[in-house]
Amino acid sequence: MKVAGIELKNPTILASGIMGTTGAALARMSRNGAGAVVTKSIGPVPKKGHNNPSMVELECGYINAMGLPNPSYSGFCEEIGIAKGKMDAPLIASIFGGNAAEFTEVAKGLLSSKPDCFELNVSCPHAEGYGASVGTDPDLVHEITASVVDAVDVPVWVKLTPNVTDITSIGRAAESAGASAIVAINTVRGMAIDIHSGYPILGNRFGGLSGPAVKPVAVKCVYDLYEALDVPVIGVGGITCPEDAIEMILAGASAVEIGSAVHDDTQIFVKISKGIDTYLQKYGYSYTEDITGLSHEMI
Amino acid sequence: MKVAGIELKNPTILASGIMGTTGAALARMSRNGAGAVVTKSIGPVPKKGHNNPSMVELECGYINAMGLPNPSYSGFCEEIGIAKGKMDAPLIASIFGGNAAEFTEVAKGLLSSKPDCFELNVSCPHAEGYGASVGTDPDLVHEITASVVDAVDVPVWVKLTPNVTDITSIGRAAESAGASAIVAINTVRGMAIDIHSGYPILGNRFGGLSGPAVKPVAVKCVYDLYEALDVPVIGVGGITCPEDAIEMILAGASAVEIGSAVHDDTQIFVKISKGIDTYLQKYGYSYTEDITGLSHEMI
Amino acid sequence: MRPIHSKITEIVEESPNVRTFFFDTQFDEAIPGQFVMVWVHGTDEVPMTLSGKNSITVQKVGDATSRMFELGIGDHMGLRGPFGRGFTIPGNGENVLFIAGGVGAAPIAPLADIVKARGIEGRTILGSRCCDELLFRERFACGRVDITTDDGSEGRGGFVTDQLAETDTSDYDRIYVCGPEIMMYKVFEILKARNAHVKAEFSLHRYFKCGIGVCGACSMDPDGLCVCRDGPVFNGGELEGSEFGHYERDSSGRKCHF
Amino acid sequence: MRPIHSKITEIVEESPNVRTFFFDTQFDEAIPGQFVMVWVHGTDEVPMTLSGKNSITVQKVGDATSRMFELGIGDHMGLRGPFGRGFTIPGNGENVLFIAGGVGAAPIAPLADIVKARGIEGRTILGSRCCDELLFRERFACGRVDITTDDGSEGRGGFVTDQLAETDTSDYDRIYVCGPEIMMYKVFEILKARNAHVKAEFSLHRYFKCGIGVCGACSMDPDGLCVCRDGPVFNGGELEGSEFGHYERDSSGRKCHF
Ligand SMILES: Cc1cc2nc3c(=O)[nH]c(=O)nc-3n(C[C@H](O)[C@H](O)[C@H](O)COP(=O)(O)OP(=O)(O)OC[C@H]3O[C@@H](n4cnc5c(N)ncnc54)[C@H](O)[C@@H]3O)c2cc1C
Ligand SMILES: Cc1cc2nc3c(=O)[nH]c(=O)nc-3n(C[C@H](O)[C@H](O)[C@H](O)COP(=O)(O)OP(=O)(O)OC[C@H]3O[C@@H](n4cnc5c(N)ncnc54)[C@H](O)[C@@H]3O)c2cc1C
Ligand SMILES: Cc1cc2nc3c(=O)[nH]c(=O)nc-3n(C[C@H](O)[C@H](O)[C@H](O)COP(=O)(O)O)c2cc1C
Ligand SMILES: Cc1cc2nc3c(=O)[nH]c(=O)nc-3n(C[C@H](O)[C@H](O)[C@H](O)COP(=O)(O)O)c2cc1C
Ligand code: FES
Ligand code: FES
Repeated sequence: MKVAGIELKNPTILASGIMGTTGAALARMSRNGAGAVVTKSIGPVPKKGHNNPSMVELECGYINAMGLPNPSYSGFCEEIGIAKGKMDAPLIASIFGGNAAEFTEVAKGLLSSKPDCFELNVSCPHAEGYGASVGTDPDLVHEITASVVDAVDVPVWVKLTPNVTDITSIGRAAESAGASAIVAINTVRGMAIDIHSGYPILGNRFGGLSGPAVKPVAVKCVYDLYEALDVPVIGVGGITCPEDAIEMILAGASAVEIGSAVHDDTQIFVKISKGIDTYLQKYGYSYTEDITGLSHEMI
Repeated sequence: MKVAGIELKNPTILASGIMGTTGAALARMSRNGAGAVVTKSIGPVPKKGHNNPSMVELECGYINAMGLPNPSYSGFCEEIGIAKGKMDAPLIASIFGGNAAEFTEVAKGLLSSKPDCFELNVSCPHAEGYGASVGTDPDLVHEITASVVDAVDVPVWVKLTPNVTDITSIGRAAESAGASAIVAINTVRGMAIDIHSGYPILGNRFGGLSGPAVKPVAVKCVYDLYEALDVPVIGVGGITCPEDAIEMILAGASAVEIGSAVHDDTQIFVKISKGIDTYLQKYGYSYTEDITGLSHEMI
Repeated sequence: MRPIHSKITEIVEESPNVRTFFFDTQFDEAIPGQFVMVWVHGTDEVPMTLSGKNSITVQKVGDATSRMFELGIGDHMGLRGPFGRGFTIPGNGENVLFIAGGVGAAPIAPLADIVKARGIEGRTILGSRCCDELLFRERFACGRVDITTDDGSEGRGGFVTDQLAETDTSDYDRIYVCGPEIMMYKVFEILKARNAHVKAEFSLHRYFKCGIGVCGACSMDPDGLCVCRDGPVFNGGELEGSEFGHYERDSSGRKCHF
Repeated sequence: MRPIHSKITEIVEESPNVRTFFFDTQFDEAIPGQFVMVWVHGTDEVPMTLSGKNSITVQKVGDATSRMFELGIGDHMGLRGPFGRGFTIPGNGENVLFIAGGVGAAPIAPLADIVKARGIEGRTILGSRCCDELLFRERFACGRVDITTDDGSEGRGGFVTDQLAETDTSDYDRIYVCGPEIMMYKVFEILKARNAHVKAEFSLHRYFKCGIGVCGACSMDPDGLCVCRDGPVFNGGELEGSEFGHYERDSSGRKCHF
């Protein structure tokens, strides 16, 4: 299926930051059925990330603040090469920077490794000066997107944060700057405190919520973006089973990304893409695109 | 305990919109141990609310879009009188309007029934023209708060929505306008779709998420507001057990409100306030205020 | 729980304005008197008693119920439940009396089924406006059935209360009542005068929003009990001195007197 | 799971740089080789093998471990786990060989405890830099123990591999190995030459962030297996042709060659 400029093997995509640190791990997720894979977000310089605890399972989801650890684009080209050599699913390079120039530097720096698409992370809620620090400003998002679109010859997706008053204004900024798709959502700003020691649990004190708790938030963002935009929307947030993926697709997603659910089942991609097929068959549809956004018509 | 201008019987408060439609129901929650009770949000004219489904239990919380049903302030004075006659816990009147004039009209209209405090709902995420429609604009929040503070002689609390880029800027606006406390959070914007019929589940199509899923979001908002403000913060969102309440207090809450958890246990207030006492004793503290915001010191 | 997408498998026209819908979703654990929230897609969600493990019996009165009447076999509704507190199931040696008016027979009929299956004797006073609208008379086959119709088109002309006034209730261990609130309240008054209301259970109606005991839309004065959660079935003793028979609230929370 | 607030109940100084911390939290279901993430409040969270149901044995090497060494009885750490795949527990008739270097004895010792409790014969090659640092020698009381020290201060001077080179491994059904990666890799090579690596299990170390198999920080080339989830214990066969012995990654994901 062709979505937003790239040929997915199925509508389930590995989300950024999950098993995306090495080429080998990305290829493994492709073997496990991912229709495409997104790398860990890569930046201009090597970053160790925040101190641990950096990810903890909570009562109904996960909270994390990895702090965008990455070996920089120069260190990561090799991994993309390895991944591409081992799989035929498309590889989407997630990148971040503090401004348009950094984003473009990283994108250009990775071009030689031939990623099939770029995903701009303007949405990580817990990396000072990066991610959501830039992604809450429509003008900055426009500038960054336009700059990367200009510099590369593959589709550019832009991944948004839900931690804004109006996600559609950010989506429109990215669309008008030439984004081929909008990805929603990154994690929801959150925090957990250990009541016995009194310490916030994450090394970074706060972080981003993912997993089941955020699915209704993601569904609403995807629903609104589908209504506001012409480009495809990729749904992500809390998908753990075929039903969740279908809910996101009915809300308006052309494909879905899956992150935290890899914890419970590394074979999640096969299960979900099969489950979507079963649903399509049961209700007499042929393609995922037949049901994308269908809930908007039910009134 | 005295918090933000009123004498609570304990730190657990019934949240607005839960069992708050009648004086009898409010008095029942007081009998069940609530240290204070907040009424359903009351507006200038009677409102039927949205069509059903208006509240549904999801996988890790609830989603609701009641649409602020209420009999208007003139219809509700009697209920406040009944509640006050049947209980000695303080009664906090939650009010809403489309602008400062409406808020003030409602507050004045209720004054004769002698509420102990007002809570301004500038945060309901699913009532066109009300709630979060006004509560995302710091200037409007300032104007509304100042106007109500000016019109009444009891403390005014302002309840905020988490669905903004920066909740502290809204909190500061309310504080500088004379709010005695900030209440955080109202529900998190969300949506659920029935995959079999394709229909969004709520009559209003989307609504607000409450219950366990939103606790990490609420903890983070309370943590940030505690740091940004001088007035007390009242924590609300996803509290279902003493541990949750303590987490919120360590984040910075002077007291907590409890909403959805009434579903599982109408005696929740006694349980939680007893649990807080046990914790205080165990760790050698005397008062809730001794642990309010303690997590900020753990570094 | 999310609404369960349920397919209509059968529709029985009980009377011109009352239909029973059977579904492919079965609530095996449901107790008579419990209800489901019935979601009519695109219209509304309304409470309906389970008239059987997989059926509801609906009187057409407004938007949602009219839309239901447009649905056919194979169509779907969303069902959440069973919710609320149902009737106390009678013990084996107990004598029971059923008093049902109109579509109020819906929650009582499954009780009569149980009583009959157990071979207990159960007497029924079944009323309606006219003979066309006598609901489930064949299901009350567990004992004597006294029929009343307002227009006298069948059985005794008049109300169930007329029949009740002449019935010796001291024989019965349990009395189960459902019908319009005015009728139930009259039954309550008769029983109260005999001090028999404490052995009676009444299935109440109020405007439901959440249906799960959170929003408070259905709370009753003066104790703040929720009809959706603490009821819909209440013992007559619990109703003494309450709003029952006097007023209810509309969807905005305003009192509406009967 | 959130970290379990765990009180230190006892501290045993195993050597100048190694201490065992006992907690009031007991992981009864833990399998030898499984680990916990140990949260040192305000500092860091690091993986540590369970050296017993309620203990970890820590070598002081940096920030978090130094902070731990400042803690006393009654102080707390946060423990999450047990995580990962532990060792295969030997069957009753099986002959086992333990090969442990330095603090690598921590995951092996609980296995030796089991073997001893069952009365199976288990032979041990236990190495360290010097006699002060021989860890848990008394727990390897299930059979013959060959000691090696780099400086010859006790037992055979040299490495565990020297001892292994002279040991007939064909007698053993299972071989369990833990120690510095260089040592483990040399053991692996010796066993591989004898085609015995497939009956050996190695407990690996990599930089852990999440510890629960999500972030990918600990994934190994070329199969992308996670040490925290698919390991830390791997069969020798699984390690053939892998990065094991060649390189690991630092916290930014960069390769660091051994
Ligand atoms: C516990 C309970 C069990 C019930 N069981 C049955 C049953 O078995 N069979 C049956 O025919 N009816 C039953 N009812 C009544 C049924 O819910 C209403 O007839 C139905 O809601 C009308 O919906 P409508 O959209 O067609 O009417 P509308 O046009 O919306 O309104 C007509 C009237 O219906 C009532 N109503 C509407 N919405 C609701 C609501 N959300 N909650 C409660 N009442 C409402 C109000 O009195 C209203 O004035 C029951 C009600 C309750 C509370
Ligand atoms: C599965 C597993 C089990 C282990 N069991 C034990 C044990 O039983 N006893 C013991 O003493 N040590 C054990 N270790 C090693 C232990 O985790 C490190 O010694 C510890 O993390 C050092 O932390 P530090 O802050 O003191 O050192 P730092 O100053 O942070 O760094 C020193 C070195 O410690 C290692 N390290 C630091 N942080 C981590 C991390 N998050 N994950 C992995 N390695 C890290 C790195 O190699 C680093 O170069 C185990 C490691 C793993 C992966
Ligand atoms: C451990 C972890 C690391 C993440 N790292 C990144 C990242 O580097 N870049 C990014 O865009 N999103 C990152 N995310 C966000 C996910 O890609 C995804 O948007 C989010 O987790 C919601 O999806 P889920 O509920 O399926 O996990 C990370 C999430 C987790 C849990
Ligand atoms: C059914 C329902 C109705 C609500 N109505 C109101 C309301 O009228 N005014 C208001 O300020 N908040 C309202 N809320 C929000 C709650 O007061 C509370 O902020 C939110 O539910 C989070 O707390 P909880 O997780 O404890 O429920 C409502 C919540 C629910 C579930
Ligand atoms: S309908 Fe909400 S409490 Fe009964
Ligand atoms: S440490 Fe995160 S996957 Fe292993």
